[in-house]
Amino acid sequence: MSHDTHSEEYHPHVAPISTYFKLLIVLMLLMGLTIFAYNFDFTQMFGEVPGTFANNIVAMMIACTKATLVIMIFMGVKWASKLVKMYVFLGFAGLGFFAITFSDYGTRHMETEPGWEGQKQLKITNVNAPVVDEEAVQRATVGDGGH
Amino acid sequence: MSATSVGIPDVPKPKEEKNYLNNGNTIASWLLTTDHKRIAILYLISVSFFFLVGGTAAGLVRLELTSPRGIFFENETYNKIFSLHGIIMVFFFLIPAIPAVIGNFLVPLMCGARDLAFPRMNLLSWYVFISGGFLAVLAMLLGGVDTGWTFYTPYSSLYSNTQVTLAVFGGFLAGFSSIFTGINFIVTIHKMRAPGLTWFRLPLFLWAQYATSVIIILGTPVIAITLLLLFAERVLKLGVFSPELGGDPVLFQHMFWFYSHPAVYIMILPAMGVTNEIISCFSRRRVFGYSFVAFSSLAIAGLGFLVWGHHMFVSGQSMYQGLVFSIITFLVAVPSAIKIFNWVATMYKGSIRLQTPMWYGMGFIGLFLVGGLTGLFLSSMASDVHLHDTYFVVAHFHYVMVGGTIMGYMGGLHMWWPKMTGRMYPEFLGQLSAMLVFVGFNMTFIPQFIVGYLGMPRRYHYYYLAPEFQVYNIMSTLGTTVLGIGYILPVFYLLWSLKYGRKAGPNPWHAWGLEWTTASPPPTFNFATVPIVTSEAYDYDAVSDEQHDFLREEEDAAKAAEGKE
Amino acid sequence: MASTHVDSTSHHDPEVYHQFETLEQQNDSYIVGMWTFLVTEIMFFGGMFFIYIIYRWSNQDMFYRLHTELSWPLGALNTVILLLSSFTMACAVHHATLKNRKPQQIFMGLTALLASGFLVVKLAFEWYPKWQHGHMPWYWDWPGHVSSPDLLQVPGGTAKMFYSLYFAMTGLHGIHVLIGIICIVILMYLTKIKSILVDSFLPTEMFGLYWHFVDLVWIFLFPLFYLMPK
Amino acid sequence: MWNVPHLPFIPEQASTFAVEYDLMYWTIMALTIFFTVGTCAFIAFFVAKYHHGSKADRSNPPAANHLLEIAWSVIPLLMALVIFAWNADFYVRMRMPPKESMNIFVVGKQWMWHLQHPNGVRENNRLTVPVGVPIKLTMISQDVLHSFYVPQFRVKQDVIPGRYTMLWFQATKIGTFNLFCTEYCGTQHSEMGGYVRVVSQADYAKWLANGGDDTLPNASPVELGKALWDRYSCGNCHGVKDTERGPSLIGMFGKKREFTDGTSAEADQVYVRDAVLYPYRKILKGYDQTMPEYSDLLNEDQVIQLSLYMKTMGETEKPAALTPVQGTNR
Ligand code: HEA
Ligand code: HEA
Ligand code: HEC
Ligand code: CUA
Ligand SMILES: [Cu+2]
Repeated sequence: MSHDTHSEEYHPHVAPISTYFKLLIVLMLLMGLTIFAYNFDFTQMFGEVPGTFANNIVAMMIACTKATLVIMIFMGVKWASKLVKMYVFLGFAGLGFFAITFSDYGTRHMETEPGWEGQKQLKITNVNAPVVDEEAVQRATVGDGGH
Repeated sequence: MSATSVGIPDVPKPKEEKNYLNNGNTIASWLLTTDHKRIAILYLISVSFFFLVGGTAAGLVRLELTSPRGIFFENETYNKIFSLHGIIMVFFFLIPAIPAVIGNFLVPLMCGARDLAFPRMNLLSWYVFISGGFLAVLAMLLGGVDTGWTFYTPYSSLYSNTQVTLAVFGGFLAGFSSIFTGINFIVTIHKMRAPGLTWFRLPLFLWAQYATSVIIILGTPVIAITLLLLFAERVLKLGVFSPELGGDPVLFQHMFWFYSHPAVYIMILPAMGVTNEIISCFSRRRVFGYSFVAFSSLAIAGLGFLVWGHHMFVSGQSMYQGLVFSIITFLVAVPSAIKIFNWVATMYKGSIRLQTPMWYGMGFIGLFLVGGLTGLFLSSMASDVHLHDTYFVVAHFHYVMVGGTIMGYMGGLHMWWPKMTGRMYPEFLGQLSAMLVFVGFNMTFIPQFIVGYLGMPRRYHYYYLAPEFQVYNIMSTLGTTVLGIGYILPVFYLLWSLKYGRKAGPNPWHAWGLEWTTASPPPTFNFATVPIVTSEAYDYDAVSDEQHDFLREEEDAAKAAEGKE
Repeated sequence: MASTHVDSTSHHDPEVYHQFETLEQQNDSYIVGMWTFLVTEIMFFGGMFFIYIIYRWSNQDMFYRLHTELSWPLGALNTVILLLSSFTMACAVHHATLKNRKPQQIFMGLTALLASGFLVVKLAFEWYPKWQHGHMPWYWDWPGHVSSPDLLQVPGGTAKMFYSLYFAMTGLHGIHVLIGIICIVILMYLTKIKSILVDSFLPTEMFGLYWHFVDLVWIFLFPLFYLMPK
Repeated sequence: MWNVPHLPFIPEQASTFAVEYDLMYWTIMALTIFFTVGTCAFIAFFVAKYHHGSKADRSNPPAANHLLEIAWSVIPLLMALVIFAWNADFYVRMRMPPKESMNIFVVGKQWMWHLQHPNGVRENNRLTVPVGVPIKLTMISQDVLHSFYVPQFRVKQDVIPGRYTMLWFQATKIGTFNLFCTEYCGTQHSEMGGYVRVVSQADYAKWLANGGDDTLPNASPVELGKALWDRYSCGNCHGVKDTERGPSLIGMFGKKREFTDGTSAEADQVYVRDAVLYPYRKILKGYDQTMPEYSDLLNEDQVIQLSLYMKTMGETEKPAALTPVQGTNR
């Protein structure tokens, strides 16, 4: 795939400066939008969802949009080869692996609370259970007070 | 095309030709080289050094454990010794062993390229590796590290007053060195294959290296950041994992194993790749189910990232999380099974030659099988509760790492020794040491399975609380002696062969693969002309090869040539 | 093995390193190589972000209070600076590709200036006051001077954790900015002396990728630290 | 049915988990042996049949066989799923203590276990539990990670600073079993252990009632002193050698001791009594106020017993301090 193609002249892609400038403007606007969203309460808009959650989602959505734009245009992935696109994808897909861990932090509270509620005194079910060495216990009890 | 016409005719007869070894003899020509083959040799020397250091530590550990109360050391010293053993063996021997030595040497050769894509970065990777190794050794000399190779917090961050900082930084650097190697391999395999060498004609070793490199670039940065935070916690008093600050020590374990489980596949996949080459070459057969074997490497790489929590079943992670990790772990067993069964099937109707690499290859299958299957005891949560952090785990991972990876590494070293040095190693000693390693290995680690099941915890200096473990420990130590001899032997005869070994032709095994079409040792730029590949992968033919005993033929030819002179 | 050999033709092109066949192959390799390196950077910062998310999740209230100590206008200023520098860098790459050396140098110089500006804002206006207030983990004095009484109720441990994360993440990002400045100065110097190393546009392009990546990290750091919702 | 007699390569089965555990272990073992032996047999067979020079039919070798590939992926997968299902069920049961279990609190610290029974009785490095009662341990660590492990019960759980973890079991046998710390925790990790002593329920009740006292019947004062030594874990700080935790007490009697205030004294019976009951009056050179005061815990009888025991430590080469008491109350 590599050696056999002998292109005469190699032409890298060159995007015009105006494209970059337009992107800059859009990015600035998006930044303004995040700041606006920061001071805006989404609770009513999203109904039951708590404000923190909605706000976080909005903030992250804006950030992701910005990131995508930067990657695609500033970094030129839009015009890049399939291989590059594949690795860009792989890089961000790799972050997905971390997500499994949320099933740890998200479910810890669901486990039996290793707590204090089971403070049961021992109920002797069988008082006549054979004592290993009656006498020994006797002597030991007599022998020493302990405190 | 049958293998009898393997590219020898294409290659000019090796006279006293310039090759990569005699092309410059100054120290600078070695230390400033960008030739992947020379860098591979630099790596070979350094990892061998680290192996001997780690191996000596292993010997001391075993010696000390023959008595329930120890013999020579204090607790603290023992702890430092096994930590040294683990850190050196994992970060400075096993992870670089196959990729950076055999891989570095072979990836461009197998691709038909003149060098890796980024030769200077390759050299840099060696320097970074050596600096990391230097820091680790320095840490040992300045008093040692006593955290175990896992560096669990908060012991490593707040309690241990040994040289953790240095060692952690050494590990950090080693990580970067393997990142550089990984990047190089990925680009080389993608971009620099010879014409005609399509993905499905690639040697399976390259598939394995490719999968390994993907794991390296996705996993290693995570250990880098984790170790960096640990470093910051010790030096800058940051507190990310400190329980006093509400931090979670278990989070450190998540981060650590996020890398370190995939890392075990960084260790095993290249060895599997080597085994593919060995089994098919010495059975004179195309690898059975080529595409299944190729994709199983990628499957292992992918699934390998989703199972790290199986090291933490009793660590206090949630029970539900345990269930998730356990089932995915079982899934990883499937691609491994595919590989094993395909190798065995490759031997069917072959023309099997029991030469040293083949002994190592078969040893790999047998020992990795045991190691992998005992992994199932550990990936079963309930079963792991009892076995976790006992000698059963120690035995499991030595089976896969020593029985698997080192067998693959030794096999590869023998198979490509003629290519690397232009000399044959002594065959009898080779087979002897392969068998000593196999026998000694089982003698060392089978008793550890038993004593682990009986409940002996790992990282235990004293076991006077349960002296009945002693028998097994003595058995294990006896085995180590045999194993040690098996490992020391090659050091001597391989060095011997550099001078006295019979000269090897370009293709002593009559193996398939571009690396065998150039001289042994290869010239600096590998190929006089760009090779074009027209045959399918592993184009062997057992029926016609059955007529030949290539090694004997070459030997006779060499003798005849000598007689004429 | 069945193989024939062809002579490599284009192999005397001085711009092409010996291991490559064609310029295209070489350039592609460098770009792919750079991207694989950026993949490692993504995972590197990804690990940090992941830790941050875990802790933010369980300490949302306290983190919210603590984040009021950070000044979002300064963060926004730095965002503007970085976005601008990304733009100038893209322009520099544009001109490098066309071999317009003069504008290339100017845009690179602007990028370096902006990057330094970022560091000045970061260090002088953000970190230095933290240090004065005793809010650096290695110079810790909680509550020290906190701006609102609300913060007095934040346990010292959580505060230290927050600042640990803050300094670890912005610090790591800052180090990347610093490395960027160093690289860019070297690049400019090499271009100035017309070094053969930078004859191709590739070094500039690769550095550009790195620089945009640094910007990318900040795009996420900014809302996560400075704009925490209640 | 699966209750096996005690074999040397199977740990004793002493809890309700043990029997099922071993059944599972040996099932997976059977699988392991099956695959290992099977694969190795194939290899050996192929080597025997197709080695170079043998007269075997080598014509038309298959290059791949999809049916085979599917078979040897799916069959192991199904086996794995069966094991998983069994394990998942078992694991969940291991992590869910019954409602009526008895709660005991465990604190791990470098390098000892503190256990606290429901009525306040405390033990160190030893756990006394009644047979046949589900016991739930609620555990936390004071410093680094530890792990509570009783092989004969097949249970283990890490002990973490800053968070409670839980472990439960129900003993089925009266006897003494190992207690290990299995999470690496520093210098004396391998010595951070002791015994789990399972006694009958009546014994346990009595033992609790008399405040957890279990000295040997007819014991000599030295033996009683030894029991106290173990009970209060003096050996954790006073080992074979001087450490930062505390001085070694071997051969201390009769020697000159130097203190931080510059004075010195000979270690006699009176000095030792003071050193144990009121350690802060005179602090040994090179140490801090780290030794706990025992004036509230020990009566004069016990101090005498302890001193007599400490005296014997100079006489034997290895101090008895490092030898654990084997099942005082089997
Ligand atoms: C080269 C390194 C390597 C490799 C390849 C593996 C492979 C595997 N490992 Fe191992 N492991 C380690 C190195 C490795 N491991 C190390 C170093 C540790 C300890 C770290 C420490 O704590 O210090 C460890 C610890 C470890 C644990 C944690 C134990 C504990 O601490 O409690 C677990 C648990 O699940 C585990 C499981 C597995 C599994 C399921 C595989 C699988 O990939 C194996 C798959 C292979 C097979 C299963 C064999 C072939 C298949 C068949 C023949 C078909 C039949 C199969 C079925 C019926 C399913 N390993
Ligand atoms: C690549 C990895 C690798 C390799 C090759 C080995 C090789 C060996 N290991 Fe290693 N081991 C680990 C990785 C490895 N190990 C890891 C990661 C741990 C966990 C550490 C931790 O808990 O943190 C561990 C822990 C570990 C333990 C447990 C320690 C403990 O928990 O207390 C033991 C105990 O027997 C052991 C033994 C051995 C032995 C006998 C060998 C043998 O195979 C070595 C044989 C080689 C030689 C013997 C060297 C060659 C001979 C000489 C140099 C001559 C001198 C020889 C003698 C003095 C005998 N290892
Ligand atoms: C937490 C650690 C710790 C424990 C537990 C502990 N000690 Fe000590 N002990 C010390 C230290 C530290 C010193 C030295 C400082 C001092 O003199 O107080 C010391 C000093 C002594 C001395 C004087 C030693 C000398 O060489 O002069 C005696 C006797 C002694 N301890 C007995 C005991 C006995 C008996 C117990 C158990 C009932 C015990 N200690 C438990 C830490 C401990
Ligand atoms: Cu406590 Cu190990
Ligand atoms: Cu694992």
